[in-house]
Amino acid sequence: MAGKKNMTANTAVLGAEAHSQLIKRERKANNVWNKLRRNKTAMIGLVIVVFMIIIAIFAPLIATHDPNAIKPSETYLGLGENGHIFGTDEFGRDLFSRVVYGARISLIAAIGGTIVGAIIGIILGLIAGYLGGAADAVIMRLMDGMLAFPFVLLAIILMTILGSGLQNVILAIGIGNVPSFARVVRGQVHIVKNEEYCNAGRVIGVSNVRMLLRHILPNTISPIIVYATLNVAGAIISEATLSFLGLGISQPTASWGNILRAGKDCLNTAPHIATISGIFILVTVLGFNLLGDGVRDVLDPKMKK
Amino acid sequence: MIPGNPALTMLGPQAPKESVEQLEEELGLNKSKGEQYVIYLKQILKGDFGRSYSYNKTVVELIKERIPNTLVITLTSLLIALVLGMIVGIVSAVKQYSILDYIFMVLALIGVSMPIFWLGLMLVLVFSVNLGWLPAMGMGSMANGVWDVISHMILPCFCLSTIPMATFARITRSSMLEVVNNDAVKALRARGLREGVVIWKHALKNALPPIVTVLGLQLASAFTGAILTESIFSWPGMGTLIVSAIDNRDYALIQGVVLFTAVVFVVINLIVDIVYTIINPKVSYESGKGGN
Amino acid sequence: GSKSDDSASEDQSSASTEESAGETTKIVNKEATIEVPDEVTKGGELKIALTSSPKNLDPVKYTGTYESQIIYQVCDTVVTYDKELEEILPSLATDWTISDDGMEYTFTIRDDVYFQPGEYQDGRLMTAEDVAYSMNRSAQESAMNRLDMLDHAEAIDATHVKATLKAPSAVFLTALTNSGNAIVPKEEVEGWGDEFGNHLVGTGPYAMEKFELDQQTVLKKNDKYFLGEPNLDTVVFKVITDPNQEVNALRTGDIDIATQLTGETVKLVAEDETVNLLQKPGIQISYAYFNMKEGPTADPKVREALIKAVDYSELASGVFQYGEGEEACLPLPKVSWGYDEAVEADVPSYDPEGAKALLEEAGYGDGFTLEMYITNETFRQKAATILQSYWQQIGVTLNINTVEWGTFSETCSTGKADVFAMAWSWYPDPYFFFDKMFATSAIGTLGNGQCYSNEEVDQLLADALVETDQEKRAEIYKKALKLITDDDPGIFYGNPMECLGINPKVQDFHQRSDGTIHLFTEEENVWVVQ
Amino acid sequence: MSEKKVMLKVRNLTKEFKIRGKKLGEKPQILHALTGVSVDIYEGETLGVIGESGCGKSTFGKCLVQLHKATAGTVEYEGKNIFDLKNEELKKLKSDIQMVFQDPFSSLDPRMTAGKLVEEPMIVHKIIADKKARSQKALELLQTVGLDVQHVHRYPHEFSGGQRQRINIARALSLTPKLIVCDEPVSALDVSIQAQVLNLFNRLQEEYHLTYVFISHDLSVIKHISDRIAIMYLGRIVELCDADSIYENPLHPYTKALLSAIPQESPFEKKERIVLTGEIPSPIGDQIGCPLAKRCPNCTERCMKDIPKLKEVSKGHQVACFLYENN
Amino acid sequence: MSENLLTVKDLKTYFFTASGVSKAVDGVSFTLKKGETMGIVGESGSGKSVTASSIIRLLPPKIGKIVGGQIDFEGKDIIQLNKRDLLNFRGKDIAVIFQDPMTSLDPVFKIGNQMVEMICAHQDMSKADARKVAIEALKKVGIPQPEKRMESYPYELSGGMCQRVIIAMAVCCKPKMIIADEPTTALDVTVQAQVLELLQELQDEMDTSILLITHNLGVVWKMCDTVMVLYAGKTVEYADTKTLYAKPLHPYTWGLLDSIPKLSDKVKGELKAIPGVPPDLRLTGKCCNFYNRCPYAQEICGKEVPELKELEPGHFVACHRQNGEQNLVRGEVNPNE
Ligand SMILES: Nc1ncnc2c1ncn2[C@@H]1O[C@H](COP(=O)(O)OP(=O)(O)OP(=O)(O)O)[C@@H](O)[C@H]1O
Ligand SMILES: Nc1ncnc2c1ncn2[C@@H]1O[C@H](COP(=O)(O)OP(=O)(O)OP(=O)(O)O)[C@@H](O)[C@H]1O
Ligand SMILES: [Mg+2]
Ligand SMILES: [Mg+2]
Repeated sequence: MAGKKNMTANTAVLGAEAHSQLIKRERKANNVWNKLRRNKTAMIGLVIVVFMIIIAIFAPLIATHDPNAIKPSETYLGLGENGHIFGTDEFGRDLFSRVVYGARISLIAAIGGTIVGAIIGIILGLIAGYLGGAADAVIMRLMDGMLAFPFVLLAIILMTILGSGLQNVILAIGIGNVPSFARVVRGQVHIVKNEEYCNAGRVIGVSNVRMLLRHILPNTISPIIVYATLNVAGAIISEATLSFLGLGISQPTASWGNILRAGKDCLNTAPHIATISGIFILVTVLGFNLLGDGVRDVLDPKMKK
Repeated sequence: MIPGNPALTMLGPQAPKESVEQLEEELGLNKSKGEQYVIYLKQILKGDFGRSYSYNKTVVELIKERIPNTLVITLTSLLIALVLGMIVGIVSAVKQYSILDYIFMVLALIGVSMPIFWLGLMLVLVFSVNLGWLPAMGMGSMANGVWDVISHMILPCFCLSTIPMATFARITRSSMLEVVNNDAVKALRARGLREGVVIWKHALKNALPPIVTVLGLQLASAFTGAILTESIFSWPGMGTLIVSAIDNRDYALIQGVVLFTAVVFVVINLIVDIVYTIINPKVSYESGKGGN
Repeated sequence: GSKSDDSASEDQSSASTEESAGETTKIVNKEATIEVPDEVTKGGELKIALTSSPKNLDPVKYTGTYESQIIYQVCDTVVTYDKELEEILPSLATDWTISDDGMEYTFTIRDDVYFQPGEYQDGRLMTAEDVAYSMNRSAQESAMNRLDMLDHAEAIDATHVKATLKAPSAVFLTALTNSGNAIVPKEEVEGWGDEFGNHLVGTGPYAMEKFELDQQTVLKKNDKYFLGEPNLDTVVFKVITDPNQEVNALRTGDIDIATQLTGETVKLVAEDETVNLLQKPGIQISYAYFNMKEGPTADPKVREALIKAVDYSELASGVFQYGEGEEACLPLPKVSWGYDEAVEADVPSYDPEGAKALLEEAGYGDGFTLEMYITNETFRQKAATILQSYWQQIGVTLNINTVEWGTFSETCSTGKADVFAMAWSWYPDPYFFFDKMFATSAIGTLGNGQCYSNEEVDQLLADALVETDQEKRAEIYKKALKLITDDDPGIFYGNPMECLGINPKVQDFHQRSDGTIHLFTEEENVWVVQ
Repeated sequence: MSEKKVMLKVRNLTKEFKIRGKKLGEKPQILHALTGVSVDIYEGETLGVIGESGCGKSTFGKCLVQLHKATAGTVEYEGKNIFDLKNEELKKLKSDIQMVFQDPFSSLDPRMTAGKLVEEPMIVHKIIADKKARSQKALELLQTVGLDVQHVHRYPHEFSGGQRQRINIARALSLTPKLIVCDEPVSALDVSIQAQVLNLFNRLQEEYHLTYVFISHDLSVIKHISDRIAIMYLGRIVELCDADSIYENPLHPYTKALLSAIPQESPFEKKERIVLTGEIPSPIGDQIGCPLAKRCPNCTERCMKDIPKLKEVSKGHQVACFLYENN
Repeated sequence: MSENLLTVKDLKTYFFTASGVSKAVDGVSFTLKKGETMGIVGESGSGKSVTASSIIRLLPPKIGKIVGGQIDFEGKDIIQLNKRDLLNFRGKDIAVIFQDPMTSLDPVFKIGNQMVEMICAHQDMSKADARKVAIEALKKVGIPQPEKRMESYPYELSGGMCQRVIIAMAVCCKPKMIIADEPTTALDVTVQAQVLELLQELQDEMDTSILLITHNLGVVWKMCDTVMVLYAGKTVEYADTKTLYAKPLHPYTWGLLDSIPKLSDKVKGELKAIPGVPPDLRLTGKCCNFYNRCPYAQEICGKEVPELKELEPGHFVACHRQNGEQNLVRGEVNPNE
């Protein structure tokens, strides 16, 4: 009974094996990915998003037609007509194939644009909120100034500076999103930075960067996630706006936003064009939001089932 | 700054060369960009925002004319969006992962991903063309009674409020989730306060900061974000103005509007900051990394 | 619908406005009719939708067609086109003589015309002085140089004005019909200064009452109009920029006339039981230009090949899906008197194989890439996309750059685009097409942004301008047309229609192929069934 | 004592807070949380701090670790005022001075597990580079404060109050600092764990020659751990002396009252409590006279006007009271 | 001093975490009479606070659940109460003073507002009156300038002040019972004495019962009529205070009493502590929870869970070695060691 004191009551009885298994289980349970896997919402969202990404990646295999092949004799076919699953558009192009190919541009624009905007915005927001004072004032006034530029104007200016192209679409959408992310983050930082656990970190001598990334950011992440996932819809539409203004992808390359926009001009003749692209956007947005909700929950230690 | 020659843009396709040159001179475009800018700055400092050559009015006059129109719909729709969005968000948070939560979520997401033009046209088709209940466009006038004004506002406000409403709902939900189960709220419950008071007063106030941020953002973007709605409903607001200014490369107007909105944002955001300190007294804007 | 006399008649009690499906006449698809009283019912309001906002109504400063719609109602011009745009009719001038050298025009001005009362005058008589003043003003200040051929004008006496040109110009009278050359009172112009554009005063049938930018312009009838009493009490021009909404407004009765219908809205109006669609081939051509100076398209063979690769009729039907335009092939609208059907044969016919061969010949067997610029309108995009797919078949890659108007006009007018698509419309006189689009002197403007330059053509155009006889001029223009067509400067695929949606209660309204609206002229006095 | 090396030289440390007015625009009032505190903290000693709640103990502690910027006064560490330190020196200072927070609930980042929390200081100061070794060390630290493997992967909200406080202690110990400001580190612990922790503190002090500033309400705990004890009252130190002598020979009236209020340790003792009556003074607004004046049984006229200074009355025994001024 | 106010029988509250069921409270039984004070002492983490939360049914939603036992308050079964009744029950019947004062106040409302709100929720009173009551209560707990402090936000108060505010708030509504979870840990002894007196006053006046959770055995002695000792979620000993101090029976209680630092001790002396760590709460229920730390443990202790037995009238103990046959005596040397 000599070693008894070093064990807990139950290890003494159940054996250390059971206990260490339990701890392993606990560690596993705390693993973000495992938590995510157990989160139904997140999984539904993930399935949707992955599904869309697969569509985008394997577009050439999935598409039934050449998405850009024009057939003037077969414009505005309805769903399923003449072998066109989703019908055809104003040029007789196969809508299904266009939607499938469109996933590429739209997803890249949505994800890329949001990420770029979020990263820059978060960095600026963190800095402004954390440093406060003059830095805060300067950064935020700058953001206010940027917000004051209507997106169209910003896009045109960026277009002249950057030229068109997919990277620049991402960049433009991203830059357009920066101010709002910065604002959301900064507001939260102002609140979190005075929490006692941040003080505790300061006493330890946590560097500013670490403080921001390890303590403040995780505790402000919730609204960021919500804002980012909501932003996906906006980014998809923004891509269309950009290409409409000539920045970004040009005809005939399909994107959901473009299809939607084209569908606007034939809402009565061929409502399915706007509807189908709209549904794809909606489902994607739904997917991202479900995933976001799940991630939010997973990152919140209190939301554990 | 922006590509496109204003003189050319303004005069249209049929413009002869001489006219373009003549107008360029009139607009001072033949001077170098730097020179133009200096001139503009000098004017601004004098309080002169210049004259919009496309609208043939002073910029100040134009903005003054449009602001009330924009305010009336943006504020109304934001108010509706805020109230409904918060209610939805709170209910979803309290009943997290219930059927109601999912329904609200899908509705909210339809709200954000629904193209405004589509929504606007559908609303008009249903309520104006088919049912004939509401006017399809334009702004009512007080001369025709209050109802005229209100009825003209219903559809544009509806359109304008979908995206903010969804945003408010989602942000409120997430923010509420952070607080509904924290210790302070638990303590409130322990004091036997009604759940309604706990949620709608205490938890909500704790959850308010991100909502206020978003409100500020939406308020700001409403100024220029109403572009689509305004054009659909022929609403003569700032949105129409800025679009037209950009289309016409009306530099004075663009600069004026941007400057003006920037000032408005700064003011809005300063107010947001003040509101922050009111709802969360711990917030400080002092420089220095937190602490007291 | 039935028509009624121009003459004024007593106001009738409101007639029933029951709708019934009528037989088809010139109106497309079907005709919505209402019971129309025999007598003209006076009074009432006519609401017309404009798709863009009129901004500056000063005749010498306006730039868009939207402004001219209003100026035409508020002001009069010295002379005017008839409703079919075939003949120039007297208006403020009853009569005119032209000196033999074609340099001097002497107008006899009416003596019973009064200006509408305004801030700086109270409705005084219009005199020859005013005519001369307005002409000179336009010649010197017009933003669009609408009267650039005029050297000066002077009032000889109270009712006569002599206009002296810089050089003989056959289009002087045509230019005078332009609303930009409308007659305005000097006091108002000078009194208002820059603001005149917001407080337009003229001699026209309707006087400006309210001008709300981006919203509406309200006109009230001018009781002292020299042609008689206008039938309508009020005319409102509403700004509705969204085409779908324009139709919706027409259907709900928020407006009576929807102008500039395009795309699907044409179909919507055509199908609606309660409103009518009016269509007329416009004085307009839609085209895609090739850059004649730089890039692969500077090579005539390449241009020919590009044209050969395109099936015009398919292109036209692809662009004008709702019958809002017709197929065309020459750089002049068919309604123009300079048009020559014989030249149509000179346009290379659809032959993709031949096109490839031509490219091979030109040394572009492996294809090449063209940058095309278009504005962001649906029908331009349609055209571009279709061209893209045609040219792809002969190995030519077309990059479509959709840009908004500001960028477009700058890029294209400076000859930076390989290909660009747009439309051109003006008066039926070929001068307004050829001299603006193909004259060497027009290089640098958007009209000749392709940098077309052909000495022979320049000479012909110069000749035509001096010649006053229309027959002879037509001959010259036909020659020029052939020369231009042989140079393959572009693909002139379409002749858009002027499409109007109109409520059947609007009576005595005549659609014009230039899209202008006139509510009260010698030929018509629009009224609304009450 | 005098041969002992002074580690922190606190001079005239003052901290004022601005309190916002009730209405907008109302002039903010000044709250004197800490007024003119001067004390030397010797290397290797434990300075116990006791005093009425709200008297500025935590504020004092927080000033020492630079969480509050002092309104006036200096704290000298190795000859330099800590408020003037920058960069490297500052970082060094931060690893040398640690704090255990009074409030175990809010001083732990809710999104970090106990293990991570304890590891963090080591990461920040790059003490143990190896990941495995570091988490092993963290576990050891947790074990020394009576937690176990099972707790390593839990989040703060899953712990009881006492357990959280133990995480806090483990965290402070992880850097083996030179000075630890312990703000009621054991108040939430049951006596058994408290005993363990106090033993641990003592052991560490012996081993590493640590210095503690130990804030507590529990006089027996304070006595148990401290070498010297400072009694604070309303932002000032009113008495400062060796641990033993304070219990044997309390001088200041407040100290006397304090000692008499200790609940009996066992049912077999009986004690008379000195009850302080009268208006409780507030730190808000201007401070006139001895803060205890209105509640002091020995109050004189002078007490109402002047503020007594901390003066040495016998060797190592300082007191701020006019009663002992003349002797 | 006779009526039973609160009877808790074999209460079981588990936390359903991802890694298993944590039996935070696993068999707690006691009775609290009207006007009496009961103390709960025990190892930190032994389930004291969870017991308190269970009584007012405020466990973390979805995770924490009462899985067994009874809580009987004046004949009402608390576990069965519906939402409406719970509202009247909380705050009005039972007021709780939570362990952590800083987070028990809503950080964004002034403390005055919070107090007034609480008073108005349970008492028919105008705001102005409620304000007066609140100020009075603050004065009673020894907060200087209570009128001014009403306008303070929680973060502007020191830990002890927060705690006093909460105590004041709990006292305001004159509840039938107060659960005080370490109410005086953040208070200095003078204030502590004051607060405890306040509680006693209230008790005398209103016949209030108090459930006092504390680590301070001195406070227990001063305040409590009965004491319950918790260990790893279980009641291990339960008796009236005098008995417990005079004749504690459970080895854990002995350890606890031995660990108290005494003023009479010499400075920096080694304190006695119970060696070892408490069990993982997910694995309890197979043996005596104190088995590994108990110097008197025998084979049976590692095999069976000891039952709570009433050894003497009113003195309950859960220990195999105290089953009435060959009872251990405190301080006896373990024959096995
Ligand atoms: N939300 C939770 N999830 C999982 N376990 C929890 C949770 N809350 C508490 N526990 C566990 O329940 C046990 C009992 O906690 P409780 O707070 O009742 O302890 P306590 O007796 O009050 O201790 P202390 O004296 O330290 O406050 C602890 O071991 C703790 O780890
Ligand atoms: N951030 C702050 N803003 C305003 N006042 C404050 C702040 N922090 C503390 N105070 C005030 O300063 C005084 C001293 O507070 P401090 O926390 O140092 O007390 P304490 O001695 O630690 O008390 P306790 O023993 O109750 O924790 C109190 O009156 C308190 O209200
Ligand atoms: Mg404190
Ligand atoms: Mg507890």
